[in-house]
Amino acid sequence: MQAFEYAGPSTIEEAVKSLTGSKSGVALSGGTDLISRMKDYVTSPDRVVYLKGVKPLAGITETKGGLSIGAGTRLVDVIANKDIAKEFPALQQATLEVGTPQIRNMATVGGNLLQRPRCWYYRSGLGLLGMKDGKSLVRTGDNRYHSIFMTDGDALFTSPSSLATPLIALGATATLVGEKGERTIPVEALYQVPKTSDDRELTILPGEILTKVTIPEPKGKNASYEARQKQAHDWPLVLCSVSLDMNGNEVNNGRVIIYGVAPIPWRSEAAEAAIKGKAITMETAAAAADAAVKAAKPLSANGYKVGLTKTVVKRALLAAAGNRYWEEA
Amino acid sequence: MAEHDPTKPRPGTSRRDFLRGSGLAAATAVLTAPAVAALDEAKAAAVEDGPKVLSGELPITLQVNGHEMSCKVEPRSTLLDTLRHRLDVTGPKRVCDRGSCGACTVIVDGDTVYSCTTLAVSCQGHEIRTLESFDTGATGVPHAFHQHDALMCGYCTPGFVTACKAMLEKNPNPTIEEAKRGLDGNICRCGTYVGVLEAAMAAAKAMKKEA
Amino acid sequence: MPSWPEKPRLIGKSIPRIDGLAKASGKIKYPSDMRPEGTLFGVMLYSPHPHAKVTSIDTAAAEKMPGVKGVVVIAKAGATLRYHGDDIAGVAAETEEQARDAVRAIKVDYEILPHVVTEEDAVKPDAPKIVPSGNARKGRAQTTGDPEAAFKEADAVVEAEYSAPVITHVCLEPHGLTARWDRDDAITAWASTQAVGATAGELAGRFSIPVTNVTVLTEVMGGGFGSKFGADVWGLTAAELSKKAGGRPVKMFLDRIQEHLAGGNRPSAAGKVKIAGKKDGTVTAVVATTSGTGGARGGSNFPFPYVYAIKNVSREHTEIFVNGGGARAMRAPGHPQGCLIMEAAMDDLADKLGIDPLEMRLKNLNDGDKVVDANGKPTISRAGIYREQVPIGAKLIGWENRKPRGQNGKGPIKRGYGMALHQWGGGGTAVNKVTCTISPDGSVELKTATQDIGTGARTILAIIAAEILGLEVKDVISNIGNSTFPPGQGSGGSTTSPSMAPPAFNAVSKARDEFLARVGKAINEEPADLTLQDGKLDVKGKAVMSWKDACRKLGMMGVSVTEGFAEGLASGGVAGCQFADVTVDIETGVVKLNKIVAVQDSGLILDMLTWRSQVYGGVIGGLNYGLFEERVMDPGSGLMLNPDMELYKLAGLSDIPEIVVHAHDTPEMRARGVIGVGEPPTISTAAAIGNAVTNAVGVRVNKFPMSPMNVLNALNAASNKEGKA
Amino acid sequence: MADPDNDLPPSELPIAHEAPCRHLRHKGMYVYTDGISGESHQDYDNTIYWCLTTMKSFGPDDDMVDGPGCRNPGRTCYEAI
Repeated sequence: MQAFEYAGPSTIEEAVKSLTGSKSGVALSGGTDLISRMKDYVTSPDRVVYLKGVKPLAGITETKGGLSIGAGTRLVDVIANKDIAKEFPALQQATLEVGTPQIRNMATVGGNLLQRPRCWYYRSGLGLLGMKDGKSLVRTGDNRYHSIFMTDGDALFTSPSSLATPLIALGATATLVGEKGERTIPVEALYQVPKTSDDRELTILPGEILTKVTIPEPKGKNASYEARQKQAHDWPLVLCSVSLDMNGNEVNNGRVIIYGVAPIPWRSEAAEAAIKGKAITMETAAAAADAAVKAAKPLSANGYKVGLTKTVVKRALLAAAGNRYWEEA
Repeated sequence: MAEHDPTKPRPGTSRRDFLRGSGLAAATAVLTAPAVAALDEAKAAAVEDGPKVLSGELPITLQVNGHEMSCKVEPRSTLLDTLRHRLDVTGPKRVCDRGSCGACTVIVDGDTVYSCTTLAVSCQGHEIRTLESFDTGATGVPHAFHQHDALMCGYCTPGFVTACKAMLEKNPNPTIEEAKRGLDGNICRCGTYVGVLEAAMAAAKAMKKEA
Repeated sequence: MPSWPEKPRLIGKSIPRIDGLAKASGKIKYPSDMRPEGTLFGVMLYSPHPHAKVTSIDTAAAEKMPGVKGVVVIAKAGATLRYHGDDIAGVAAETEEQARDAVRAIKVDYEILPHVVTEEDAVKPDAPKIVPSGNARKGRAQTTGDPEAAFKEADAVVEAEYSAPVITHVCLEPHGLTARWDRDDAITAWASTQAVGATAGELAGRFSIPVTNVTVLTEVMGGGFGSKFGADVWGLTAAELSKKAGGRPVKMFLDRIQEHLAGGNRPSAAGKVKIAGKKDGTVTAVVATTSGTGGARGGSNFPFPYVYAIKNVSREHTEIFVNGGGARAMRAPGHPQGCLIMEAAMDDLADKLGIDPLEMRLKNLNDGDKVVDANGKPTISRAGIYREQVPIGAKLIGWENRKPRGQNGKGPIKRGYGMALHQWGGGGTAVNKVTCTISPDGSVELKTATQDIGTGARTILAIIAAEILGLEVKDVISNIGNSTFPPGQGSGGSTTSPSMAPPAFNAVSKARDEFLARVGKAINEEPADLTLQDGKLDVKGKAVMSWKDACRKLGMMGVSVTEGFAEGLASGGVAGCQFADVTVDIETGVVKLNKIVAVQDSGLILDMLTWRSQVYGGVIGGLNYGLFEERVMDPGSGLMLNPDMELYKLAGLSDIPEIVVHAHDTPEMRARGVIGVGEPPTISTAAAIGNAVTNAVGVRVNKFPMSPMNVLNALNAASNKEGKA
Repeated sequence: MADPDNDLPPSELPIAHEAPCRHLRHKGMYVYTDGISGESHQDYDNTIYWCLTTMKSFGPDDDMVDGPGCRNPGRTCYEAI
């Protein structure tokens, strides 16, 4: 880890000022991602602005039928929140499986949304795209954990936030505060696909901090389902969150967001179209799952993810409909 | 939270001269300006209308196991390294050093954290507890680990004991499933998990008897 | 000839380890916790390239960095670096942060050489050479009988390929030591090592000082698993840096990344196997071409065929060299690999023959295989031990619930059972010594230069002394982990207990005899009438005084006896079997372990509690090998992609199933004396899991670990094949 | 303990009975104490060797350290016991 300056602001204004006053300053909250990246010299800021002393950033409040979750709210507090458990099981289920008890005690909602990709090429110091001599190391290398969608480009890593998946499904917005004031964008707009090695996958601007996410009033049903290799402390291989606006037994509008398959949280419009106007049954869920992976173009070593994604999408849909067939055996 | 990296050029090629952990600057052997500045004596420059910006070797005071402990650290020093290298609190161990294995677990304000991904400077004013402060008597967690042979080489053990203690403080009646999940943030290589789970359940029982 | 007590009071009982509370309270100091007065922090610079020549190295800037007290170059200009993680230089500074900064200020110019990091790439004709003689060292084919003829007469023949990747030791305490020059010809080192003697010898050898002037201290240490023998490059570098810094202690422990890269690994293994059998279950022939890599080092060979008696065999092994960190001995070197390939082939053949793989295993045991008794005579049939163990394991796992492969129901959740057999040698060696001292104040101390790597070596010595002297375990001080003590065994090969228990027994027995002779004289009683029990001295069976009072009769001089090995107290050679019950979700490829059963013999068990812990630990090591572990190398960059404890996957508590350990603790086994148990129980777990997964899903999953990727790939390959057929 | 040389390529057999170089090390020397035989089990050898002068699996001559190679007096770095 390179040496850096340290600032510990107590207000959002101070935090923004501390960040903008530096050349390459970064905000630090739970530290579960950033500190490791700094130790690996993947990120070497000249200043670290510690946000946990900024009290207004933490907390969960009701807003017009929905919920506002401060970016500084710890994951453990998201899990314990009764409103989230009741109204937004998709969010609670995804949060429950993040990291470990220690990580959930430390990590925050904002930090989870803005963590950098876990791609092992990036973490090895080979750059966000893992390029060497103009060629992608990922494409010919070990890409078992990489994308199966958008693979025509060079960004082959997968978007790492478990919380973005349900939040986007639930139609949440993110509020950012910078030198020039505040802006609110859909959570999905926090992410972009980098085209070159100089691009980033996050849209947050220099000097900005994420202050909160707001989830609108729930409609219908929502759920998350994930598959991972280990039960203890592991990253999902694939995670799917669905939010179904129901008209009686039928889906009026549904949102299907998939983690682990693309450099951004992947919205499957094909799966959404497949369930529109239909009841969620084994058959319709399977059809939607088929539709979800129709456009998949896996890499050399992650073809297994196509079938896995199908299963995860199917199970997320069925979980929302109250059918957990895989637990019955 | 808002974690951004606003320098140009962006990370990517510009940073890839640093291969992970190799500690090697392939292209240049020169430290960045702030790194050099940080090696000077402690500095605290005031940002206009903002908080103080700290750099260099800073005197800090930590509340560890009920004692005030003081030493000098750089802002980049982790809580773990500060405890182990400067304060001789060596119960917490450094194993993965990346917040994955749990050997460095300490309790800050009642919650377990990985001290290897926590900066010491941010812990001032908070209550830090390590396993050296735990009751070693018959109703304590260390005793249960000892009796159930929940340790072999013992290097993961401090982390497990600490995670177990904090779990039982919050949930004195864990089910087996809850105890497993509660201790999922720690890794043992010798394979003592069976004893660990037995010890956790036994410690819960012993604590109840005492109460 | 000496023998263990027939009705022991302590031996074989469950006794908590004597240093357990000190470990569980964080109070005991590990070598990596030591920070003697004036300690400097050492950091290693290691190769960022998989293959390169150092063309120049300039440490001038590093030496001028704040706090730096010394720089040592290991890879001078012209040196070849053979793997990501190969040692280049070491730095010592006042703080660790300063040392890390200084390491980055060392300017190295490299001539990058072409690299090869996978077994597949290494054997391509145009592959860059890692070893002057070539990347593939083909062994001589070893053939017995006539396999080809046997294949022709067989009722079933199976041909298949099986493989397991390189895994690393992941000792939780990193490799390293703190070295201090006490004067110009004496060193003290606090080392995390499995062999204090070896470490002292290497330090002495490097600096040409008498080995008796080197004190290596390892009171406790955080795991080794075979990878911590000797001082290592970084240990010698620490000592050299200490010398440069005027003798100030230098603390040098690897970071987790270099630990993965350079601290050792278990070689990969792959085998193309053709196996044949008769309807009655007799395995008639096996032909195998196997290979593996130990990185830029040999050591990938493994025993094959394994366990079974097969008449017609041909086997040929090829060592493959790649630009990867070198292998080191890892818990039962070679056996887990040989076991998982052999046992997979056995199951596949049984499936094809349509018979129970358990019955087939029993049918093909090697009746000529004899293990030694306590007198060193090969009188005990290992096949006989298996025949006793297998039915026990089958009952404990519920083998009767096992259905033939592919008959596990229509839903996506499939249950399966698998089993495997293993064996190990081990045994004691005769060169070690233990000193037993009984002091007039009543204290009892055992002293020897062995070390406790977590197996409970310290505790079993105390149990032996307490047993013989009629004391409690807590009354005995087990003073080990010091290279200047009487020579003790390196902790490896499951040899520590059988090597150290006999000299402890002899030393304590002789000390007791001398003690009773002197006390008898002091109280005018015949020594033959004196016995020790319950902390008291008895005369003709009647307690006359406490242990402490008896010790006072020694006057000013205690009793001190140093003794060595004797036949009759230890032996080697064990069998063992394991069973796995798993559930596999064939839609996700996720494997859930329901239960593992381990049946293990190991002669006379000294402490049932720590013995069981070792078996649990072996099983858990094996389940990591079976389900999670893999060193992932990137062919393009030549780097290890997962040198961490996150993407290098190891089980957590929620991944641990019910584990049933059955000690095969029969009178016949007890009569064999002490045998170590460190390695045997880790050998067959992965093999049993692989067979259980295969039984569940209906097709052979032939690549370890049993990850969702490998399970789904195997299922897809099978359904593609079916589709084509 | 069987002779690990049984597993060597035939071309290397003739030198197999020379005494090993005094810098040759392997774990077995610290565990079994029976000299050079290492972790051999019956007819195979998977011994992990290192050289005391380099502490690595390659000797001062940049060639591999192993049982047969380090019993070859013709090797430039070979030193008799």
